[in-house]
Order: sequence, then C-alpha cells, then structure tokens
Amino acid sequence: MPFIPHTEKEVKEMLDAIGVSSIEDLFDEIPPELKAVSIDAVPSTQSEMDVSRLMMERAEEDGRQLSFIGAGAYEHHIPAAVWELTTRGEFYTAYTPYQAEASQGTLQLLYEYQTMMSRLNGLDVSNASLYDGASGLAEAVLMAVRANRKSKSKKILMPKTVHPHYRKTVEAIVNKQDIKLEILDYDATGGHLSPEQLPQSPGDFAALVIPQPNFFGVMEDVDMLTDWAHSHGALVIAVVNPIALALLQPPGEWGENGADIACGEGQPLGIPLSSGGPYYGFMCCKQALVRQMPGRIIGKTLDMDGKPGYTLTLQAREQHIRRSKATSNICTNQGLMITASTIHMAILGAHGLEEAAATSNENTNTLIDKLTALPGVEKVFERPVFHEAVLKFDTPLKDVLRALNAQNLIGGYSLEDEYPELDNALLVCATETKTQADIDTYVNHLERILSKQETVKCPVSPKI
Amino acid sequence: MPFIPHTEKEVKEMLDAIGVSSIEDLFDEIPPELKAVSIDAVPSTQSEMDVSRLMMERAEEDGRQLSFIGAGAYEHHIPAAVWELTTRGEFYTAYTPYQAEASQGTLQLLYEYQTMMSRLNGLDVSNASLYDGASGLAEAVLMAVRANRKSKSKKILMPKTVHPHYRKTVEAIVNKQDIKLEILDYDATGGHLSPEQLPQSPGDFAALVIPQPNFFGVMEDVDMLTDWAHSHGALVIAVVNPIALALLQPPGEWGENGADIACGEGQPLGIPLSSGGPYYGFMCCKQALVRQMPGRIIGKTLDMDGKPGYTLTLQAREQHIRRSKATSNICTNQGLMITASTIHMAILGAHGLEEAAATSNENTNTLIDKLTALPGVEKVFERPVFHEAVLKFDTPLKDVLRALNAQNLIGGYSLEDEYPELDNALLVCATETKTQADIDTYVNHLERILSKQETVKCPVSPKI
Amino acid sequence: MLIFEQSKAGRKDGPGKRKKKQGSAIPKNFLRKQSAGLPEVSELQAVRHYTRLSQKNFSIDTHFYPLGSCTMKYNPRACNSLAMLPGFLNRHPLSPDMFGQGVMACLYELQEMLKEVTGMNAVSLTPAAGAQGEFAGMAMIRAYHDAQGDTARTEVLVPDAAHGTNPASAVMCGYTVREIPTSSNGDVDVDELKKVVGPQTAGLMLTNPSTVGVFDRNIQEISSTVHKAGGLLYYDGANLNAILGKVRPGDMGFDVIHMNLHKTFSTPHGGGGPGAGPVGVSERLTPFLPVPMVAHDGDEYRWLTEKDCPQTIGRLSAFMGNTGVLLRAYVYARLLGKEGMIRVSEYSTLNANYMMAEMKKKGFDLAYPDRRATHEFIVTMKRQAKELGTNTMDFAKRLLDYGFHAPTTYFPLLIPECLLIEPTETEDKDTLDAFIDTMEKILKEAQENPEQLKDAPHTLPVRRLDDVRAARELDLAWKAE
Amino acid sequence: MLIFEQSKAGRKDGPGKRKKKQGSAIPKNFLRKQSAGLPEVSELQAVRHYTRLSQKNFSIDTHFYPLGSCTMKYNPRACNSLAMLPGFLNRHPLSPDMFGQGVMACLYELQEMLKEVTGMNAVSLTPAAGAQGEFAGMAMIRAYHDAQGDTARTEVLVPDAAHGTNPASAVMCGYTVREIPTSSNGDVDVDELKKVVGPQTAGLMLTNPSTVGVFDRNIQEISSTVHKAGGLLYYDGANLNAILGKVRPGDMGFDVIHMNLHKTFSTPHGGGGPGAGPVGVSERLTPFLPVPMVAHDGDEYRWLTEKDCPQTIGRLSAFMGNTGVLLRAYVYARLLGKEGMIRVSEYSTLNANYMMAEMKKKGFDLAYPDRRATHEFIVTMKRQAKELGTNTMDFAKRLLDYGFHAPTTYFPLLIPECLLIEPTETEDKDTLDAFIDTMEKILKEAQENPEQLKDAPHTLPVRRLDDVRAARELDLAWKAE
Ligand SMILES: Cc1ncc(COP(=O)(O)O)c(C=O)c1O
Ligand SMILES: Cc1ncc(COP(=O)(O)O)c(C=O)c1O
Repeated sequence: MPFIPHTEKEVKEMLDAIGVSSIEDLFDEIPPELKAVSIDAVPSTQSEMDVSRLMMERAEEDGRQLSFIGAGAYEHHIPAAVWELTTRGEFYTAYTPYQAEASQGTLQLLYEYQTMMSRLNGLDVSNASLYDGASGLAEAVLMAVRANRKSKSKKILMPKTVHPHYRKTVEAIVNKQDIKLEILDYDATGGHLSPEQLPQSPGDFAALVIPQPNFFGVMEDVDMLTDWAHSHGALVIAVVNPIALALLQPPGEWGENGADIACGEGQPLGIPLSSGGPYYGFMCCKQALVRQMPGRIIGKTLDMDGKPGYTLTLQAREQHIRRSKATSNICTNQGLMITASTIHMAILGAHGLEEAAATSNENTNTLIDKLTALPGVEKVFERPVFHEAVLKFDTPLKDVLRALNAQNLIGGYSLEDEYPELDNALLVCATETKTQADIDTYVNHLERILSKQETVKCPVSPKI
Repeated sequence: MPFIPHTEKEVKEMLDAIGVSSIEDLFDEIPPELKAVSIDAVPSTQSEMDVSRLMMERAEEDGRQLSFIGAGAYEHHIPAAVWELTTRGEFYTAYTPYQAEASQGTLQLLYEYQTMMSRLNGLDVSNASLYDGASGLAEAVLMAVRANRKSKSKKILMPKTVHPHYRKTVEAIVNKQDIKLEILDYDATGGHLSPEQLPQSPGDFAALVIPQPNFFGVMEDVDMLTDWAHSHGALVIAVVNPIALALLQPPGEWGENGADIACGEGQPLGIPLSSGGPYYGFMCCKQALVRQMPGRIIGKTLDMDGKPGYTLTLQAREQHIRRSKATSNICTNQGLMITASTIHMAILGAHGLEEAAATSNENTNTLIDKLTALPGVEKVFERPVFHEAVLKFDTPLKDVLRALNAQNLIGGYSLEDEYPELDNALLVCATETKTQADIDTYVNHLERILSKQETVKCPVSPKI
Repeated sequence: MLIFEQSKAGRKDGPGKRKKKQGSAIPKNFLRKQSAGLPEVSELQAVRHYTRLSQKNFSIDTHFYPLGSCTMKYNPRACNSLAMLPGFLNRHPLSPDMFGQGVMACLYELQEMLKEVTGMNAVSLTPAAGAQGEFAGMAMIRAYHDAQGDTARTEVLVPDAAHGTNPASAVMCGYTVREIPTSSNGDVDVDELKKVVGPQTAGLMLTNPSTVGVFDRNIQEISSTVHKAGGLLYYDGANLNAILGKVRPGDMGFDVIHMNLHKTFSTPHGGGGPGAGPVGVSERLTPFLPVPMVAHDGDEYRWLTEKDCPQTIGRLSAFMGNTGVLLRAYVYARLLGKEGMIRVSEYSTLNANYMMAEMKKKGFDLAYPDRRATHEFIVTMKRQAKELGTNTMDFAKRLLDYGFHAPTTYFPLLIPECLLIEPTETEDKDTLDAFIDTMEKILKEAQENPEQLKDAPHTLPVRRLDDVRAARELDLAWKAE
Repeated sequence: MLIFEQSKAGRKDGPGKRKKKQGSAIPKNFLRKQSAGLPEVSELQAVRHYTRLSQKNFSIDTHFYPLGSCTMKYNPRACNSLAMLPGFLNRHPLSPDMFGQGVMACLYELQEMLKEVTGMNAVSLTPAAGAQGEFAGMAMIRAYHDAQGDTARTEVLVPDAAHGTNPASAVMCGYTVREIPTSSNGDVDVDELKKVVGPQTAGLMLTNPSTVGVFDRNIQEISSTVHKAGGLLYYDGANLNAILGKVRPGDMGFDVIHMNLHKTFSTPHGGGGPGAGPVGVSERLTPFLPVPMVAHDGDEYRWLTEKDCPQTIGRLSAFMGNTGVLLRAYVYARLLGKEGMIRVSEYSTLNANYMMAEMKKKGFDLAYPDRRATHEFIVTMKRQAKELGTNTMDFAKRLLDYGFHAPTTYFPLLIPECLLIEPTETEDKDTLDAFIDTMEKILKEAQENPEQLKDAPHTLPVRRLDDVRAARELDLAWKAE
C-alpha cells in the first residue's frame, strides 16, 4: 500500500526481534483512554490516478487569466532549465545541510547565492533565506533594534508606501517585543516619502524603512532618506525588488554610507506565483552586522586535506545553539527556492535581469500611457515608476474590475481597502511577459467597458 | 546568443590559433558557387518566453478530450515518478552507451528491461528496442525469413486481424526483399482467425503472425495457431499488447513449443500517447534465434577486477560492424522510452500491471454492455475481448462521431476505411483511466444523439 | 569550481549580442553605475554546473537518511508534479476568488483533514514552517490571556529536551522561558513541573512524542497541572508522524498545536526548506488564528481575512504562506487517506523499535533502554567516546563513507554523545539491516583502527571540514582574486 | 544491485493489500498461469535505484561529450518541457484533425523550415531515425526507377568512409552495395567513382561533410557524374550541423536527403534514442515520400495519407514517427531562428578547427593535416600504438578518468587507430582547452607509464569491461540464483 515497503513476513520477523506480537503492542505506553481515536472524516485512500485527475481538474479552474496585478508578486519568465534542475531529487529531497560533507551540492550553491545577492544589493553579506519578503522585513526590524548600538529605541519609522501586507506582518511579528512602528505618510503628488513627510524632530529611533520602488511602483529619493536616517543615528532598512536591482542603485550605495540592511521578496527571481508561496525573503547587510543577522549563513572553509569546502557557519546565533537567546527562531527556511533563484540568476546573468527589468519598465509605461489615454482614467502620482503605477477611475472600480474578470482578465489590484483615501484607485503592472497585444487587449476591453458598450459574452479563449 | 558561449575575445584567440582571420575563412573549401545560400523563409530567432507562450497556446488546442480510442495506442496512468526520473539529464542527454564504463546507468537499466520483457513474454531474450510496434513487426518478419532454417520460403502468413497500419508498415519495409505477405481473413462471427481461415495446403512459408489480442480486441486461439504453424515448419511471430501480457498467457508458452518471436508496441508501458510517438517496439525471442535478432542487446560481463558490469554485446550482428550484411540497419533506437518503461514496470510491478489490465478489461466490458443496450448499437463479434471491441451502428457512423466530437468526446476508431466490409463499425476502448462517470457520459451523449435529440450546444468543460 | 569562476565578461554580448535596454524611462540618478556582477555563463554551463553540484548531495532519493526529528521519508513524486500544474503555478495570490476555486478547495479540505487528525477545533495553514507555527501558537496564547485581561502570565515552561525553536519562539512573543528537566526515564519531570507552574505561567510547550523518542506517559497529569494553573498547553507537532491516526493532541488536552507538514506530510525539505507549519487550536483559541484561511460558503470558497477575524493575531507573511507546500501535503493526504495515515504511525514505530532492538543486540547503549521507541530512538556513545576516544561525530562521518546519511547528532542536548535515529515508515527492512550492520562494522573499526573514524569521511567530495575556521575566518561571498 | 535483487515476494500485497482483479471476464484458458515475475519494490526503492543508476552515466548535462558524428550539443531544456505539455502528451494519434491543430501547426512549420535549410522541394517527417530515413530515401530512389520502368539499376554506390547504416539500408531496399574508396586527401576518389558508375547504378549515398571530417570539394563533379549515368544522389545528413545555413544539399544536387534531428536539431539522444530522421526530396521524388505528412489547406491542418499520395512508398511506423521528438526539434528551430542556425555551423566549425590546430601543436597526428576541419576532425594514434603500445581505446578509457567522454573511436573504419572528435558549437573555449591539455597529459602518461592507460578507467563505477566475455558467455537476462 502507498509507500509502505514491508512484506508480512518481514513484519513478523521484526516483531519477533522486538519481542512483541503485534504492531499495536508498540503503542502500549500510550494511556489507553487516549487511543479511542477515529479519523473517519479523512477520506479514504485514493490512487495516484484518481488524485491526479482531481488535481488537474482543479488546476484547470485557476491561474489562466491575463493578469496585470503585481502588488508584491510578479509574473516573470522562468527558463525551463530552472525548475527541471531544482526538482532533481538530490536538491529536492535533501534536508538542511547538517552533514556538510554529504551536502556540498546545496552548500556550494548557497554560497554562490550569497555572493549573487550581496552583489545585487551592493552589501557585504547575505543570509541563505527567510520565509518571505514580509516576514523578512519583520526580521530586519528585530535585527535593527538589536544591532543599533547608537540607539536604545524600539521605534521604527515605517512609510505608508511599504506594502500594506508587509506592514501588517511586521506589526504581528514585532509587537510582542514592544517595538513600535511609526507610520510615515506619503506625498500626495509624488506618491513617495518626501522631506515634508519626515518628522521634524523624530527623536531616538532604531531604523527607517525605505522601499525602492515603493508599493505604488514609485521611486523614492533613497539617497536623501538614507542620509537623513543616518544623521539621526538610525539604521536604514531597504526593502527592494531584486529584479529592479538589476537596474537601480543598490542599497549598499544609497546616500553617503549605504543602507545597513537590505531585504525583500525573492519571488521575482525564478519563483512561480503559486498563489503566494513558497517564496523567500532575502536579506543582506554590512559585514559589521553579520552576527545579528537571522537565518542560515554558509561559509567557505577547508577540509582536512586543505581543499576548499562549504559549511553552515555562525551557528552560535541560531536557535538550536542559542535557544532563547537566538537572533531568530527560524529553522526550516526556503532552501529550495534559493536553489531555483540561484540557477535562474546564473542562466539569466546580469544582462538577462536587466532586460527583464527594462522591458517591464517599458511595458508598464506603455500600459499607463494607453490606459490614461482613455477618458476617465488618470495617473495618480507624478514621479517615475519602475513597473507598477496607480491609476484613478472616475467610475466605480469594483464594477470595472468585475467586467474585466468576465473577459478572463485581471485588471490590477484595487487600493480601496488598504488606502481608503485612494478611492477607485488601481495598482497595475505589466512585466516583460506582457506583449503589445496583451496590453491592447486590456486597453480595448477597458475602453468598451468604460464606454458602457455591451460586452460580448462569449467565452474568450483563456490566457495560459 | 542562444547556446553559443563564445566571447568575442575568445573567437579572436581561436582564429589566431588556427591562423585565419575570420570564421568565414574556415568554409573556404566549399565551392563558392554553392555558398550563396539564403534561408530567409526560416523565422527569426525568438526568446524562450515567446516560444513557450506559442507552444502553450498550441498545446491548449489539443489532447483535451474524453477519448475512447485505442486502436494501437492506449491511455494508461503513468506514475509521476516515471518521467521525472526519465528526463533526468544523465539519462536524457546521454548517447548510445558506446563507452560502457561511462554508461553503467543506462546499461544496467537496459539489462533490467531485457529481463522484465523476457519474463513478460515468457521468452529467453529481449533486445533493447526497435522504433515502434509496426516497424518492429517488419523486423520480426525479416528475422523470421532469415532464421527459419526449415524453410527457404519468403512467404509470411499475415492475418487481417493484425493492425492495418502494421500490415502496411510491414509491406512497405519488407517488399523490397521479395517477401510476400499472404493475408488471412477472419471469422465473421468470432472476429478471429478460426481453423477455417487457415489455408488447407499452405505450402512452404516462413512464419505465421499471431496477434493477441487482435486488432478487434478479440482473443485468438493462440495455442491452436502456434501448433498449426509449427507443424508446417514455420516460425510463429506473436504480436502482443504488453499490458495484456500481465494477465494473458505469454507467447513463450503458446501451444506445445511457444512462439518463436514476440514483438509489439511498448507504448502502453508508461509512454504518453503523444500523437503517435516516440513509442518503441519490443522484441523477444528464443535463445537459439538471438543472433538473428535486430537491434541493440546488452550483456552482463566482468571488469578487470572481476566485478560485474554491463555492455553492448553481439555487435557483430549490427550495421556498424557488419555493414551490408547486418541483421538490420537500425542504429539510433528508442532508448529513453525503455528507460521510462523500465521504471514504470518497476514501480507498478506485476500486480500493478495486472490491475491496469483487469480494470481495462472490466471497463471495456461495462462500456460495451451499456452502449449495446442502446437501440441501434450492436456488438459485432462474439468472442471474448481484452480491452477493445467492435460495435455496429444502424445510423451513419460519421455523423454520430461528429456529434460526439462536438461534445468534446472521441467515440472510438471508425473501421470503415480499413475494413470496408464492416461499414458503420466502430472500435471502442476503455482503459483503467475511464471512470464509471466517463462511461456514463459517453452513453448519455450517444443516447441523445441516436434519439436525434437536439444536443445542447454550450461548451462542455473539457476533460484534461 | 564556482559558477563565478566559469564566468567570462562579454559572453552574453558576444556573437548575437543581447539587446541591452537600460530602462530609458528611469531617470539616470536612480540607476546603478555598475552591472550587478552576476556570472556570465551559457545555459549549458549552468545546467552542467548545477547538475554536477546536485550529485554531491545525499538525499532521500539517493540515500537512507535517518535524521532524527526530521522525518526524512519518501516524498512522493506525484505531490510535486501535481502541485506544479500550470494552473496552480500561474495563479497570482491576489487574483479574485473566482479564479482560485481549485486551489482553495484543496486548502479547505486540507484544513478539514488536519482538524480531524489532530482533534483540534480549527486550523490555519498560513505559518511557513514549524518555528513560525510555534510563534503563531504562542502569539495566540498571549492574545488569549490578553483578551482575558490576564497580563501577569509572562513565563513559558519548556522542557530541556525541547527543540531550540521552542524557547526562541516563546521569547519572540515576549515571554521569558523556564526550563523543565526531563526525568531519567525520558518523561517530563512532573514534580519539577508542579514546583514551577503558577499564576505567572502562560503555558507549557511540549513535544509528545518527545525529542528523546518516547511518548510521555504522564501527559494527562501534565495537562491538568498546567490547565489548573491557568496556563495553556502548546503541542510541538514535529513528531506527529509517530502517532498519526493513533492518538490526537486535541484528545490529550492541548490547546494549540503546530504541524510540520514537511515532516509528517512528506513535503520535501529541499535542502533546508520550504516547509509549512499549520496551527490547530481548541475552541477558545479559534478567534485568534492567523489569517488568511479558507472558508466554504455554500458553493464557493473564499478567503478569511482580518475583516472576518477581528481578533486574529494577524498575518505572518505577505500572502498565504507556502501554498505550494500545502498542495503537496494535500495530495499526500489524499493518496494516504485515513487508512494510510494510520499505517504511517504503525510502520514508522515498527521500524524504529526494530532498529532499537537490533542496535542493542549489537552492543550499542540506548538512552532509554526500558522504554518503547516511538518513531525514533536514541543511542548514546558516551561509553565509546570514553573507552575508544571516538565520538559521535566520528561515527556520523564514517557512516557517510558507507553511503548512509548520519542520524541527528548531539540533539537533544541533555543526552551526551547521542545519535537520534529515525528510520521512517518508507524504508524497507533490508535497508535498516544494512545500516545496523554498518554501525556494527564501524564499532569494530573504532576498536581496531579509530583513525578510520577520526579521518572520515574518506570517499566524499571533501574530507572533514573545519567548522571552526569557517566561523573564525569568515568567507561568506566569493571575491575575484 | 539489480532492481530484481531488491524485490521481495508479497511486498505489494503486504499491509494494505492491492485489490487483485484477475480479469474475471477473460476465460481461464487465455490467462497466464504464473505472474510475470516483475520486481516487487516500493516506489521509494524504485526512485532511489534509478536515481543512483542515472548518476553512473556520462551525459551532456554532466560532461563534455565530443563523440564524433553524433553532435552531442546542449539539449535546451525548454524543448523538453514544451514538448511535454499535457495537451501534446495526451493527444491520441488517431484523434480527429480538429483536436490536433496545435501539434499539426508545429509539424507543418517544421516541414517548411527543413525544406528551406536543405533546399529540397518537400519533406516528410515520419522516419524515426537516420537509418529509417536512409531506408525511406533509398526506397524512394527505387520507387522512382521502378516508376520509370528502369528496373536494371540494382547497385548502390557507397564510399568506404560511410556509416554502416548506409550499406545496410541499401540492402534492405534490395540493392547490392559497391564501395567507393576515399582518396588520401579525404575526398571521394572520383576516378574510381567514374570507373564503376553505369547503367546498373541506382544511386550514390554520400555524407558531405563526410565522416572523415572534410567537405568534399568535388561534390559538383560527383553529382554530375552520377546524374549523367542516370543514378540519383542520396545525402546522409548526419553532418548537417557543419553547414547549416551555409550550404544546402539541394544546391549541391542531391535528390534525397535525411536529417538526424537528434544531432543537428539537438533533440536528446536519451541513451540511444529516440531520434527523428525526416527526409527531404527534389521535385521528381516528391510523389514517393512516406506518409503521413501534414498539409495546410487554407485555415486548417490535415494529415496527408495514402489516399492523398497514391505513389507513396508507404508507412514506416504505425502512426506519425517520433512526434514528440519533432516537437522538440521545432522548439529548437524557433529558438535559434535563421540567425541562430547560421551560428550553429559557424561556431561548431570554429571549435573543431581550433581543437584540430591545438592538437596538432601538442604532437598528435591528424588524419588530414592539410584539410580544413568541418565540425569534426580525426586524430590517428597509429604512431603511438606502434611506438608506445597504447592504442586508441586506451586513450579513450583514460579520458573517462579525467571526466571527459571519449570521442568516437575506430570509426570511420578506413583510418587506423582513429579518434573522431566533434566538440559542437555549445562548448566553450575553456572546456576545449581542458580537453586538449588532458590529451597532452595522457600522451605523457603513455610515454612514462603506459599501464595507467591500459588499466583505465580507474575512477568509474567499473574498470574496463570484458567485451569478449560478454559475447561469449551470453548473459542477457537476470535469473535468480
Ligand atoms: C522537535 C522540533 N520542533 C520544532 C522544529 C522546528 O520546525 P521547523 O524546522 O519547521 O521550523 C523542529 C525541526 O527540526 C523539530 O524537530
Ligand atoms: C554518418 C551517419 N549516418 C547515419 C547515421 C544513422 O543515423 P541514426 O543513428 O539516426 O539511425 C549516423 C548515426 O550515428 C551517422 O553518424
């Protein structure tokens, strides 16, 4: 039966060797009152064939739309080689590399990943992943509070232009340790954190979080912000999009001294959208902060013969050694996602990432231009964007989105819930996966919907 | 650019080392008149992203119907592990194992395959694949003519119950060597080769071909036929379905002495339908005939240290050694398909194959019972079937099939073209992949169509 | 060789130059001055490099991997391929519910199945791993006490055998941790527990079966002791594999539990992760579950968010945790069904007890010789270390030479020179016997030729690595010479 | 260990017995008496066994593989994953045309692209490999002569350098084969050709670039010689990689050609196959092409069968040849495009000529030192064999120790002790240099310590295997002891 290799004969031999007469005897230390278990609500075993069919039918229902949402998760082309290699059994079914000598494949790959990430971010060191971008930011906040020697404050300045889900996640994770997030508003014209939004006398605070691009797709004045925070003795936590980093100034080079910690969502680097996960959070920092960094770190060393090899290092920060004094409770991380991202970056190279970034930027600008050419659609913020932008509609947005959905098209992410001040505002994104024809499809559907034309109700062939 | 790793600097170094000034110079032995080539009708290079999208859109159009065709290619469940392992780079991108020491993976697997196949067929030896079932039968015919020491005849008795495409393929391949196929008709009631269809005085002939089950799904009297052929000094070539062999008497045990050669289509053993290929032809034979067998054969041997290993053997039969005197011209075979089939058989085991075979048999019988319960649908042949059967309609079959197609359902394979005497006859098949609900879907659609009810024209959700 | 060492400048803009677009709409001052310095290799070079690297790993697909506490069992391939169907992979997390009914149906049914097998009232799937589940669980305990106005409960009790994530998670929730000793028979020392439990006790974090490989026989007493003091009971579900379908944490009296789906539900560990750490709760903790969850309203599935659950402890990640991992676990659960789940605990327990009995016969010392093993058990090499000078790590490294991944070493911390051995139910008897024979052989080597152990491994891509050097001369990123 | 040796009777009907249905509707007398004796292993055992077996292979994805005449270049992974999309895999070969427009569009466009790059009038994709393409080609030549009533042409001319499939295919078409010698400069000996060509000549089978790694400079003279005698010209396209987009067989005067898509169009060799051997023909041979082919009638694609092509030589397989391979080649062709195709021949030729120049500098003897290499070239070790007693096979086996797959050895037969080296365009210069340096090192070993070569390989899963024993003591299937 599924996955149990024992023959009846073997079971008998094993029971004899143990000296019991049935498997049930092996559970004799469990108080008998506890054992009257029924798990009848669990369905009966099904063959792989039947489950396959069920799953294919379910997958068929999902994810087949032409979609213009970004908002923290981005559709990018992933070369076929990436996941064919990543799901090789040797990567896929290994555990955390506790036995370094038997895990050089994963360990060397992680070391290569750390190198790639620290280069992309312009910082000295990288860890080997956190759960996702949002929880990674929470870890960065905790780290900054621990690491900032100049400040005893538990206050963090958090712009409203940081992804709302990130802010919620950070709040949920750090609030039990009395850390306070002070929210900074954004500039209504630029959609960014302008000098006017910065507190005049901020007092002691541990760190300023700077998103680049921010949740509205808008580019922040990272040099000014970094220098401002540093001038107040605070650390700077950058939250960045790794594809954007192919083109944009890396956090390590922001302002005079660079951001101290950079983190973000790794998903754009070769990880499928997959309804939100598994993704991974990346984190880099300056060398001086490395011992405060949470998560696994791989180091290069030598073996008994003087040959180079790779191993988990700085484990004294971690929960399995430090227990209640650890830098974080993280244990299982997102290793396989790193495997994919590393292979993805190796195949694309800097040029490939630059191309994806630049094309996404162009496509988004084209989309914005074409959509705002329609009557009743306007761009909300003035500042340049990376690959997302906020549009405002003069009709009820919900109806518009629903009408687009009926055409198997997802128009973007509505900001109404998270930014009530931005009513009927939509965050749209067009990565390099969108063709001119896709953009025109959007524009044409929207034009028809806005002009209240009858939409044709025949099923549109779905986008794959 | 795609797949060329050279930098400009390296190109220059290489040209210098060769002593030419441009790559074009390397083509200077080609007569210049021949070089004025244009291949402009070939489209320009496209990115993997663009080609992926094109292919996904095209795949979307195909292969998503609920299908009841068999007729030589059968839908069976393939465990996910089979192709995940088969497409591992080490199997997928290796060549024919000419350097045995560097190919023990493939070679041992092929040796295991030979063992599995000879057991399934009840014969001594197996080769390591031919192109497909049909061309494999052609090779078997050539082999029988070569191998039959009792007969100098180039005549082969070929029942009409052998797959019509197989007969055509055999004809196309063997007719240049003056081999004649004498076609034997089938019993109109049983759908099989009955004693009445056997020639009274057949004269000298090299071999009789016996299909089991035959093209109509009908079970032949293999014992009687085998003994009859042997009694005339002819060899017996079995054409068998390998899934059926899990349940049915193996060719090596037919009649008194067993079939001499068994061949057939390997597709049912873990190979996707894939519009007809790549599949593979399997072939087994008695030990005495092994030197006449075409195709690669793997043998076990020892290395310099006395350790067992595997290698290509009996190469003296093959074209690269024997050239114009080889047993066959085959060189590249269907190795990767064997890899899949071997893993498939290892995972399923005999029990798994038996279950697939028995369920297919049951499903087909259920389908037949339900369809023939409809007015105007009758079973054509009386004899027991394996997992296919012929049905006769009293209305024009073409229209019925078209109406089923409109419901995204493929009703079966029409026999009209290949067997004009069987007008409005349909060959249907229901393997273990068909649920009772699938069968009922067929029955209900057909009932409606036959009763000339208006078929509902709304798009039916396609089967995956 | 590193991928960087195969890089050649200009490889990608050599023949047939890539079109290089420098994001012309982005003002110059935002742009980076230098390219990011990623390797420039051909696709073949990358494929060959990472294929060869992969071959340097031990993994379940290649080796017996009896890593205690980690449940390294067969990861069915169908779980992977079905979770990676394009419809699932391509779905954006913020895509409207109408375009996510397939994945939501799977998640909803998984919630229901996990409720049933744990005996809890409700389940949230969002935690990304066991440790995040622990955090969520302790955060709910705190939220519960806070909701009761019971803010004096600042202390969490954690047995010394517990995994390091337990105290670390409690601390992240603002608690101080107090250790409870393990008695010599492997059960929690109930007398000690009784001494320290009190009005300051927010809860107890317990792993049962525990990390020393036994089922705590006093669980009911422990449970009532903590409950009587007003504390809540947290269940670390890392060892659920041992009791799946046999005993349920809910029935033992636990208020909150996390499960490691990457252990019991056989989603792959992927060289470190991802996992998934769903939490299940009793009724009184249900309002505090982390969001999002999936609800089924008549015909349709929909997400439950902050709006639906005003008392939620909130969100632990930007979207829905490790959805793809959850899909794999769902497929696994459907393949097993209830019958298969019961077999998981039965055969993992059989394998562990068989190995324990045989190892004892071969002369190894068991940490708890008088106890049943659960799905894992502990051998201690204290005697060998003393008598032969070969420690547990030497045995572990020598095992690698023989093609076995080593069991967990030096955990739990309270047992000196220990090996925590977890064979899992998917390994066959021949493999267990081969491991046992090899251990015996290594023991003999330790007696006759201890250098063979101390210098091990001998046959792997590298010899024993210098961990001290790694930490002292930090080299965390490659630099061109 | 073989998978059979891991089998245990009753494993599959142990705990949770499989429902065993014995095909109850099938009368007993048709049933087999004993189960088929396949191995009984768990899924994990199978996965582990075949994963570990795979690791024993050299392959493009793991090693440089300069196997001459075989074009072992990078097999892009996208070709695999796109050809394996469920819509393609699930389509039944006899499914109505309306449900196959996607695959047929790909095949049709592939036909058109292959026509263009070969300069032929029409293409049929159905042959399953090069050898089947040869058979199809020769069968068409025969059908053509037969249709002319020209039945006296019973002889086919084949250069001695030709691949063994050439004479074997000609014989399968009922022809007798006459060998034409290769002149000392590597070109076909035209004088000899002229001597033997005549009214009995059905045709000439030529590989150009030839298997000795040169482009035959007299191709126009050869072509007109054969044509004048009333024979037809067959082109063996195994080496098309060397001239893709540079010269076209059609322009050289060939009447029929096969292509090995598993070489030039980079579909994987899969440890022996499958391949695909499409045939292209000039106008006069077009009516004879094997079926099925794909036609495009206005909006729709449809199959061309015997009905449409009454003079066809017929069918070579039950359905459409190796469709999945054709899809991979199609994807590859689209990825390359015309620009990429030209680069294939340019860079494969560059790599071969570079290696040839460097090998010469290292002291190796070239078979044709005065010629340009095409995409491959020949080194002969005759001198070393004589002087040092180490033959080509010894060099080949020693290369394996250093992590290089050996080039083709002892082919073509006319050149003694030869190595046919084909680097392909997808290998980078560093890899070529490493190979050359290794050859130099082995040459030194041959001088100083020839046993190291003779006993090679040393580092592989097995040492040198005894081929003679394999053929003498035939062991072709495992038997339980
Ligand atoms: C007993 C125990 N508790 C908790 C954890 C932490 O779980 P995770 O690694 O999923 O965060 C582990 C993991 O190893 C464990 O073994
Ligand atoms: C020159 C030459 N011709 C013909 C063939 C036969 O092609 P295939 O192996 O595809 O049947 C080969 C294959 O190795 C070859 O190299």
